[in-house]
This record gives sequence, structure tokens and C-alpha cells, in this order.
Amino acid sequence: MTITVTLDRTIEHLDRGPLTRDEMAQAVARDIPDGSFVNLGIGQPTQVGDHLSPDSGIVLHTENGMLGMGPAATGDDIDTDLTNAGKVPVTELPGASYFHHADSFAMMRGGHLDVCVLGAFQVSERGDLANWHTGAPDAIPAVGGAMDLAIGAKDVFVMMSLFAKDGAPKLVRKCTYPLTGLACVSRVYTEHATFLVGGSGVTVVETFGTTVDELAGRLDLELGLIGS
Amino acid sequence: MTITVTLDRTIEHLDRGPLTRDEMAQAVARDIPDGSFVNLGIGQPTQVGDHLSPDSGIVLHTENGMLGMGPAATGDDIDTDLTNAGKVPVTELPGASYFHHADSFAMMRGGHLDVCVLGAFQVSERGDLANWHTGAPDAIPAVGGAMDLAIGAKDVFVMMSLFAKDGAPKLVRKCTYPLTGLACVSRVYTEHATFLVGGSGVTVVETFGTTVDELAGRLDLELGLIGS
Amino acid sequence: MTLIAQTALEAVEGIKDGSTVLVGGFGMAGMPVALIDALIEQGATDLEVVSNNAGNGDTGLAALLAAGRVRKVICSFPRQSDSYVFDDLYRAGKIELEVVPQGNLAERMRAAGAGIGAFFCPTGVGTPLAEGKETRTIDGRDYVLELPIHGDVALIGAHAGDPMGNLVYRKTARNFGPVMATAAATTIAQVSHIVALGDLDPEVVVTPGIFVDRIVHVAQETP
Amino acid sequence: MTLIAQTALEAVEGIKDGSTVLVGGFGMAGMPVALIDALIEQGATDLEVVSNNAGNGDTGLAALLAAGRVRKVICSFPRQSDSYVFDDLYRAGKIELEVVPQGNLAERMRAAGAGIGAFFCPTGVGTPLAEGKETRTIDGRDYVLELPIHGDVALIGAHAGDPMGNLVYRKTARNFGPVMATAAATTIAQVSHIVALGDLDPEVVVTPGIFVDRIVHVAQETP
Repeated sequence: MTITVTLDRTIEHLDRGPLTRDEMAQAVARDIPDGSFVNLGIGQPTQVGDHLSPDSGIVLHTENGMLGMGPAATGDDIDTDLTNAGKVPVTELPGASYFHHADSFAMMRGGHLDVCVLGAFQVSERGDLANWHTGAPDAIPAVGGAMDLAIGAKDVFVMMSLFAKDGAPKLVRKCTYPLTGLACVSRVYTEHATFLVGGSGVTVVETFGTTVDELAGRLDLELGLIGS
Repeated sequence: MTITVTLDRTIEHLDRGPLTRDEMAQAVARDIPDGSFVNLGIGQPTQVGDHLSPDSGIVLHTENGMLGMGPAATGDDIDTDLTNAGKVPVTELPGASYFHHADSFAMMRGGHLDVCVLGAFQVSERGDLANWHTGAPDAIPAVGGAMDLAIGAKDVFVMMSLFAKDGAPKLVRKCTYPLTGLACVSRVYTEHATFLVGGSGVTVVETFGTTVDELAGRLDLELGLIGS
Repeated sequence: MTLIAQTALEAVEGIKDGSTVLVGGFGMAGMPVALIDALIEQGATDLEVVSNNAGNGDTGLAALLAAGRVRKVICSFPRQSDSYVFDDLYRAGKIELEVVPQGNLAERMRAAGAGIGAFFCPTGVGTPLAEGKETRTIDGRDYVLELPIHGDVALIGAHAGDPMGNLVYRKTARNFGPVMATAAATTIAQVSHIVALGDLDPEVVVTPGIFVDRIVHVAQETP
Repeated sequence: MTLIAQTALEAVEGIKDGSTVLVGGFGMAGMPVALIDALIEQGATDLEVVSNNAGNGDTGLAALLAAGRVRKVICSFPRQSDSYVFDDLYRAGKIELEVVPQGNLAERMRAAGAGIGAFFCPTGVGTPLAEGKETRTIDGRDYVLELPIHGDVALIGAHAGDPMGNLVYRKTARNFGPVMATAAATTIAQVSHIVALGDLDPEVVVTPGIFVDRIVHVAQETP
């Protein structure tokens, strides 16, 4: 799938931003082409679903064995046999299908999904992803489907805050956390800006409430501009 | 699965034999334990099905995607979407299931079938099988499921005539025809005798219309006797 | 997004010369005859065809071969009582042949669809079909390394499809269809019935629509 | 031959100390709670458990762990908000852990059931979970060699089963059950319904009875 980028839009949006989480989810949703097959990772990426138009023809995959997943289930619609990968009860849309775990991950690994949206601890300029382990020596390792998702879609979008709590950038030259996947991320959505990564390095698509120069000052990276 | 051999029966049956093809099929059927999952190869082995008792609980697999295959279909029961591996219309028994080719051969390769019955050009004393190619230089090679079947059941039984048209034995020290599988055959049913092969060599289980000594004279093999 | 084509010819539009075409079916069961006929009309040539057999009589795959459109056949069993079109081309040196054990044919396409780079397979060890291939002993058993078979296009037959491209099959006509659908960049299915969205129970869908690019309704003699 | 056990305890009879036990379910969906409870009562110990998670709260898998019966867990995601039983055992060095990416967990069991000796997988390349494993570049992409995971026993949950052992599942409770059923020497299923032979449409059977050794009826809250 080719992601089409509109070249004539303003890169720096100083009138709004930083974006709220919901606005970030909206920004991601806007970039998912109609008719795509999409997997939304656990946590924040799940919110992207709220901004997908029902007539977009976008079909959601959940790695625990379903295509055509609908919104979260409430009240009488809750069925403990029907959950998303975060184990939250969900609903089924017309045209859905169920399959087992090996088939579900074969579908991902085989490159049949168009877009996967994930959270991250760090993303590197070449698109390496670190999102499964902080590297803390006492942490109990747990990977779930993170590594499968990282390599399992034609495009991997990351949604994350641009800076960690200690102020360190999370978009970096080289990840210091244990990796989830190599050169797999194509886009990074943050509250301050949206970036393309991989290939020729980091390109700023849009900023929100900040200038590219300000961003460059806070990131230890070469920043290219979209369309330049 | 362990094949239980009755040790107190007479080995040499001089009063009957050589067996007809139908009697050979009957001999094979008698040795298939109740409740087995069985694949019958194309051609002569298919006849074994005629001698399996309906209350044996034996379930037939066909590699084109079915368990619970019934007898050949006739008249109005013929459905071109329902055939065996020989492309002959068949029927469906209660408790049947359908699956695709990858799943069907995974089932075989994974060792889930108990018995497979095949024809052969040659079988060696250690159980090597040659049944797909005569080695003739102008023959068009065609293997079908032969190699998958050869390695795909806990026990592989071969049904064949003991001698080729030119009189050469088909149960041999070493196959001269191109191989289908190594050390895969456990039993060989012929019109003159039934043999165990593999492991410790060739053992005569029963003869029909001939003595063990006569057989030994016609075969270039050491013959052991069952139970000895 | 699955396209519902109005004709078989529209369904096969754009198949390029030199393509690898996976063709479903086992005997006539599941054979996408209308799509093959359309491919003959469409005109793509220099094709590599992957199918269980290499054509019967003068129709379907045999007609495609007879039209000189196929450079190579990858199959398990070319030689049949009525495979004279293939036989003549092969004996005349006009077509290449790669014989693959039937289960390896299925598993190699499954690997292609599942993103597996290669797999160690016990089938064919010690036989001429393993010659030149890497072998390895794992846990006391011998295996041959087998590579995926990717298709540019898959042509398959199914019983019913919905507008999402979800497919169900009938009996042993299922055979190679579901596997080929996963292994090709573009999958085209001829179906006996097109049903409305929501008419296929999600529990019984065999091929999820994500694998299916185009479907076309073709009346078939079986229900 | 599939045995219809009268009780969950009868269904788990004979599971030996030291067994590798594949346990189905993803969260509570498809989790064979009654079989795990029966396994606790049955008493087998020194077990290696393969499951997506490592237990939640104090019941099911967590209770088996708390009873000290599990030597090692192979799973994709042990750490959860309520995985305190596993967490404590792990931090105390009382249990081994092998973390496997979720898709590799499924595919490695699929390989075991399908007679594949090993496979080259793109998942985890360049990450700590690939350390020490053979890697290879095939057709320009990097892969890690992954080995099958065989079970001595699989404990799975399904929606309905028939006397042949054929199983169907409900919605996302299908998850690991069909794969684990193929990968274990003995597969034991708890089902919400036992139906008569012939009551399951052969087209919709998900796990053919050949993979199922014992089934037991256990009333469950979902239909």
C-alpha cells in the first residue's frame, strides 16, 4: 500500500497543539486509506477505531482470531467468547470471520494487513521499534504479539508521546531499549508532530503548536521536511 | 500404534493361495485395528475399504481433504464436488469433516494417521518404498501424494504382487527403482505371503499356497519366521 | 477491498505476461474453468502455472497449455489418462516441469501466504525429488529444506462469496483454494453464488475476504 | 477413537509427572478451567505448561502454578495486572520462563502438529528473543530458525463436540484450541455441548476428531 501524502498542506500548525490523545488518534485515522485491513494495538492505538468512518470500508483485525471486529461491547452485547487482543469485550460486524491463532498470525506475518498501529517506548530514525521491554533488570519479560505485529503489516504506524517522563526524546538515532523489530515503522504520530521514518531518515509531516526548528532543537536528529 | 500379531496361527497355508486381489485386500483389512484412521492409496488399496466392517470404527481419510469418507457414490448420490484422491465420486459418512489441502497433508505429515495402504513397484527389506517412478528415461515424472503418504502414517502397509511380470521379485534387498520413501513400510501383503519388513529384516507372517522354503528359493533375501 | 466482477474476463483483467498463476482444483472439483477460459481470452502468456495436475482433455488448463501460454508447470501429478496436451508439449521440449509432492505443493504455498521463509520437511528425504536440496537431521529425523511458492495471481473456485470476499467451499472442492488464496498477490475466485453481506456465518467462513481481491459469479452444475 | 469422559477428572486421567501440557485459551475465552482444576486434583507435577498467559488471579492456571506443579512456563505474555501468582514464583526463582512471540507460539505448535522439523520465521529478527538462534537471509529478507513445540497433552475448551471428537468453537474462543489439538500426543477437550453423531455439519468442523482423544461436557456460562 502506498501512503499518499498531501504535499500542499501547511507543515507547521502553530494555532493548535500539542495534540490530545484523542486528536492523535484522529490524525492516525485520517491517514488510513479506505478499504484497508488494520490491526490496532492494545492501549492508546485502540482509540483510533473511534475515528474510523463506518463507510470507509476499513476492516479491523484482532490477532486473537477475527476480521470485522466492531466497537467495544456494552450491556447485553457483552459475550465473554468475543474479545479483542486486550481482552476487552467487542462486537462483530457483518462480513466478519473467525479463525484460529496460527491462521491469524499467518495472516499478519504473510503481509496481508495494510496497517498496524502500535505504541512505543522508542522509535529510531530508520524505523526500528522498541515497545516490549524497558530493559529493567527486574522486569518480567512479556512480548505478547508485539514482535509479530511489528513485522506483520505493510505499514506500521506508531502513536506515542514524543518525550519520556524524564524529558528524553523517544524518537532517536538508535534505540537503547531492547528491540521489537528492525526497520519496521513507517510513521510516528506524537502530540507535537507527525514524522515519516525509515529509508532516508526522519521527515516532519506536520507539527502542532511548535515549529520544526524548535523540534530540531529538542531532538538529536536530522529532520527533513515533507515535500522538500 | 502397535500391530498385534497372533503368534499361534499357522504360518504356511498350503490349502489356499495364491490369493486373489480381493483376498489380499481382505488380509489387509483384517490387520487394521478397530478405530484406526486410515488412508487407502489409489488403485488396488482402495479395495481394502470393501472389507472394513461398519462397526469397526475405522475412519477413512482422503488426502484431497476429508475424514469420514464413505463408499463410492452411485446414481443420484454422485456429486462432482465429492471425490476421493483417485477422483472417483464417493459418499460422506456421519461424523465426516472437510479441510483444505495444507491441513490435510499436515494431518498426514504430522503422524496422525494410523495406517496407510499403498501399492508398490518394489519394497526393500528395510522398508524402503519405490512406487512412483519406474526410472524409464522417457517416463513423465508424476508423484502425486505418494511421498507424503509414504512418510505420513504410523504404519505403512504395501499391497503388491510379489513378482514383476518378468518374474523378478519386488521384495528386494535394495530398491533399484527411484525411491518414494526411506524405511517407511512395515508390512507387505502379496498373493503368496505376508511379510513384516524393516528393523530386523524380512519376516514371513503367513504364506498362501507355498512354503517358506519355496519362497526363500525365489527371493534373494534372508527370511525370518514370525514368532521365532 | 473485493471487487465483484461482472464477467470472468473482467475478473482476470491485468494479468501480466510472465506471471506465476496458481490454479485451484483437484480433478474437476474446485477447478475454476471459467477463469481459465477467460485467461485464454485475456491473452497473458509466458506463464508459470502451479496446480495439482497439468490439464485433462482439451479444456481448462489443457486448453491454456495448448494455446502455448505456459512456459512452466509446477504440479504433483501431470501424467493422467487424458493429459495428452501436456504430454505432447513435454515430450517436444516445449514446456518445463517441476514435480513437487502434493503435500509439499500445499505446504510451500501455505508458507508463502504465512510469511515463512523456508521449512524443513520430512517428505521426499532420500528420493530423487530431494536431490540438490539442503537436508538436516533434527531431533533424530531427516528433513529437506523447502522454499515457499508465491503466486502473482491465484484463480480458484468456491461455492459462495460475499461482498467482503469471504468464501466458503463445498465438500472436497475446497482442496487447494484456501491455500492458494493466501499465497498470491491477487486472488480471483469464481463462485457459484454471491450472497449478501452478513449472509455467511462468520464461524464458517473458510477464506476470509482479506485474501480475496475479485469474485465473479459463474453458474456451476453442482449446487 | 474419542472417549467421552463422564467427569473432568476422568478426562485428565493418566497425565504423567514431567509432561508438557498445552493449555488453550486467550484470557478466559477458550480457557479449559474445569480441566485445569481436574489436573490439580489429579496430581501430576513437574509440568511444563505452554499457554498464551501464565495465569490470572487465583484460579485456573494460576491455581496450578500456586500448587507448585509447574516447572516451566512457555508463553507470550506472563505479566498481567493480576498475574501475581506467576510473578511471585518467577521472582523467587521457583519457575522457569520462556517468552515466545505470540505468533511464533502458535506457529511452533502448528509445526509440531504438521510434521515440520523447523521453520525460518521473520518475527523477532534482531531482537533479544532471537539471540542464540540460527538466522538466515532468504530472498533478501532475514529469518530466525524456530523449532516445533510438541505437547504430551493438550487441554482445550470448545463449544460443541460429537462422539467422533469433531469440535467447533465460538467466536474468539477458538484461538489456540485448534492448533494445540494438532500438537499434542493426547488432546482433551471440555465442551459446552456434546451433540449426536451427524449433528455437526462436516463443512464447519474446525478440529477434526482425529486430533481429539477425550471430550467431557462442562456447562459454561456462554451459550
